[in-house]
Amino acid sequence: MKKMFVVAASLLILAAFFGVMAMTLTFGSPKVTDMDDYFLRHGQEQTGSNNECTAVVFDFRGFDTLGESTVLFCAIMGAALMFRKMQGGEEHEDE
Amino acid sequence: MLWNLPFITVVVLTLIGLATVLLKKNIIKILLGINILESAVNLFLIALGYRGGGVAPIFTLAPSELMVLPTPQALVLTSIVIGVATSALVLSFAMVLKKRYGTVDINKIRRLHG
Amino acid sequence: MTFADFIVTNSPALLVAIPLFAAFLSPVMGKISTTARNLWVMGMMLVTAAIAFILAYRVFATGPVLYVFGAAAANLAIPLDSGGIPIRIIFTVDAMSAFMDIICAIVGTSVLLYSLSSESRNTSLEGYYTLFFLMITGVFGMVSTGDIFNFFVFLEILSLASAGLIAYRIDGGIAVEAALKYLVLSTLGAILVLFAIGIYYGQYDALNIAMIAERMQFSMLDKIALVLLVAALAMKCGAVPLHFWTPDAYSMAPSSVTAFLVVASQASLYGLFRVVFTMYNVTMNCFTVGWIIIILGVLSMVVGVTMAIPQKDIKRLMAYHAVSQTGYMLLGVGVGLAVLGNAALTSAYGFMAMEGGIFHIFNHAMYKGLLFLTAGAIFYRIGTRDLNKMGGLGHTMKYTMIFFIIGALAIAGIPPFNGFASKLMIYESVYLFNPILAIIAMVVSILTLASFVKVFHSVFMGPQLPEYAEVKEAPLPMLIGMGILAAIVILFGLFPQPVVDMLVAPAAHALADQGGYIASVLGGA
Amino acid sequence: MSRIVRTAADILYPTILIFGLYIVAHGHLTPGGGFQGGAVIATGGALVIVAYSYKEVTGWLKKNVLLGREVIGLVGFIGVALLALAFGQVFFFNYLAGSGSLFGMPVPYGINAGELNTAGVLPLMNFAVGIEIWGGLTIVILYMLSGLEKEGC
Repeated sequence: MKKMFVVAASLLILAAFFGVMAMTLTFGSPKVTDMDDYFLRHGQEQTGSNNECTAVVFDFRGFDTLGESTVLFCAIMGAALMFRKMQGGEEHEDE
Repeated sequence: MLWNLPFITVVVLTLIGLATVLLKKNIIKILLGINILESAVNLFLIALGYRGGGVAPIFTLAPSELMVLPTPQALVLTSIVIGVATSALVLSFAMVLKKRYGTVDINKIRRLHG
Repeated sequence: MTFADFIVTNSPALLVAIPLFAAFLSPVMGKISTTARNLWVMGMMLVTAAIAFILAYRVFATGPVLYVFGAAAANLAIPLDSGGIPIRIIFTVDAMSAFMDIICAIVGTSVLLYSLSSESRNTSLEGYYTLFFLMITGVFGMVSTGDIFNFFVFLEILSLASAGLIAYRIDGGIAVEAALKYLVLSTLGAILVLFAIGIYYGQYDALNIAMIAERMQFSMLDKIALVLLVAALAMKCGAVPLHFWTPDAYSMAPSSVTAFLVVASQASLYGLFRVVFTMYNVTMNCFTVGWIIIILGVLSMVVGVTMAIPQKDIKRLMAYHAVSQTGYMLLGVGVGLAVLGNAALTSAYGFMAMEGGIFHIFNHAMYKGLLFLTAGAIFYRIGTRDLNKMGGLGHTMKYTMIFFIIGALAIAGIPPFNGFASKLMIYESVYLFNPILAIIAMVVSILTLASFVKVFHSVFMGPQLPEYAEVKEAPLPMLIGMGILAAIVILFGLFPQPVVDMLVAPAAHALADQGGYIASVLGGA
Repeated sequence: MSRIVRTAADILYPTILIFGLYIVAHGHLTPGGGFQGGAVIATGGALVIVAYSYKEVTGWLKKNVLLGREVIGLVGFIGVALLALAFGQVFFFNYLAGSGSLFGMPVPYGINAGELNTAGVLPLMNFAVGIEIWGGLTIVILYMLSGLEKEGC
């Protein structure tokens, strides 16, 4: 059970890490909010969208959203490759 | 400290997820561990953006002008879709492995040794 | 505005948009005809490479290039009414990013040309090309972006596309197993990166790298974030404690993909350097972090080369050498980081070490790509990767043999090939820092040479084996693909000094100059 | 599945479709958007696949059509963003907001009742993403089922 021990030790270290994280941050009152206040104040006039989340998702951070759709596309093309019909002459090396 | 409960939940979820990933041998269970970890990080992000008493950042008939931060919600949306994509690919791999080896236990399918 | 102006202004956006567009339409082109698909992917790759070179030229001529997605003007990083904070996603292409863009463009073009014939026997090639273009997008995005969440998104694109391609030849499940290992580890790494992003966001309410660097206080949380990022990115670039995915993934992927996976690992290496140099720089204890990176590098060098020597599988052997060579880059740049706070030592040997490490990134991408492509050509003709089953191929595959010699001599650091140029810089500067490290590096180099002599002997030398009497030379597109890389290996080996002056030194200075990076985004300073 | 389940799926599928399209179309006014709406529609597809068998479903959920939907969605998304370059603007610039044309009505600031014809390119991108997710999530299920089908387990 050496592996169990290693895993337990690393989990304890991580618990300490994240424990510090949980204690340092305060829930409900973020310290700095200047970027988000900008979105709330100017998002409506700049994008014309009432839903500020959509304004952030598709306008201010629209490029991320393109990347995110692309990630899904990657997964779908990967799944398509996995379930394709293989034919005889394909490269393989099963020894 | 009760007011930090969301962050403490994040810690607990992270540890559960990591323990699942590291200790379980079944690919599906490993994937579940990854999904728990993803939930933890999503909860972390969304909890960072909460402002006490705030409403969702949508102006359509909003009950108040005090709103929570919109950026974490966008980040979590992205992160959720990425999580779905990862799960789909891992499950496809698991299905192919099940078809070729007849098992999804990583100890039994280990033919690579690195 | 003329067309040329248009291209130059929008080059950072087009750099990502064009491969994405090519990837989205590749399945449609595959439905039309094979020729249309091949023309489409090759044409789009050439356009992408041209744009990467235009952008790199612009960066090296005029300094960092900004591109603000969705703003009123492309270089309006800070909106006038925002009170001095960047709010949108910004591409910040400085000399280091442009340097990586050039690597990706060169390797991408030659690998795509190579795969036109090397993969032609397989099915679902439109899926292959789609994922290949998505990998290129991922690398370009990772090295060009100036926004840490955007970096995470491109990291995920790169991971998923690579995993799909590693499993491409299903191969009775072994390739899928390697891909699963890679994907699970990448996802864990990505989750760690996302935790770090959350920590930065929670403290500074910023996602832009320059803004985080400006507000960096190096609190306890920042230390945790640094540990998470270094662990995740060191795993993704294949440094030693977490290198075990590298040989599996590199050996089971198709060879053309493996050659590009080298660049993909280096994009993670770039991310690691960007984090320690641009986001933290001298606010943290550079000496300690530098030594951590040096130790990772030395471990990678030694473990990689010792694991490589007994391997029987040619691509596994090369994959362990890739781990070992990654160690050189970490060593060079780590030495640069360890002396960063000290101006005298930095100008004495710190910059030289960094230039050596960064130059080695370029050289490694070229010669390791070349070696994997030759391994792929051998596999294409004889259908095995087992060194014991090969022999006497020098009689029939003469060009492949020449390319293999070039790559092998370059990786062992023999003049006049490019590996020598960068390794010499690393030896000289590291010797001034700590002689023992330089000696270890030289010993590893000698072991690398020994290992490749053995491979060369068992693959190409000896009498012609009867079962390989019918073997022909690799097809022309594969030879051209290898030839491009071999020409660059020789060219950069013969004339290293102009390359170092023109490309490498600006990249190293851009990486070390945190103030310049912040000023290019936030202005002033 | 039994006749009851099939009839229920037949009735629910158009309802889910319309509800998903509503979520997509109102993405810039109410909670929701392209991803959420597309996922809702894909749930409808999954319901039909569960209620009927794979062989019956492939008759009217064709993989090529779904892949085409996926590609159309993605190309539409990047195309809307690239169109800004054609207008001499920056990639992803919101060139329709407040322009007075399609989706370009000026918005009253602050809390308001909402107007569908606002937000510029955001609804267009919502629709593109909605179509993409609709095709994408359904086709993943179909691919996995086809993997099971070949094996016969």
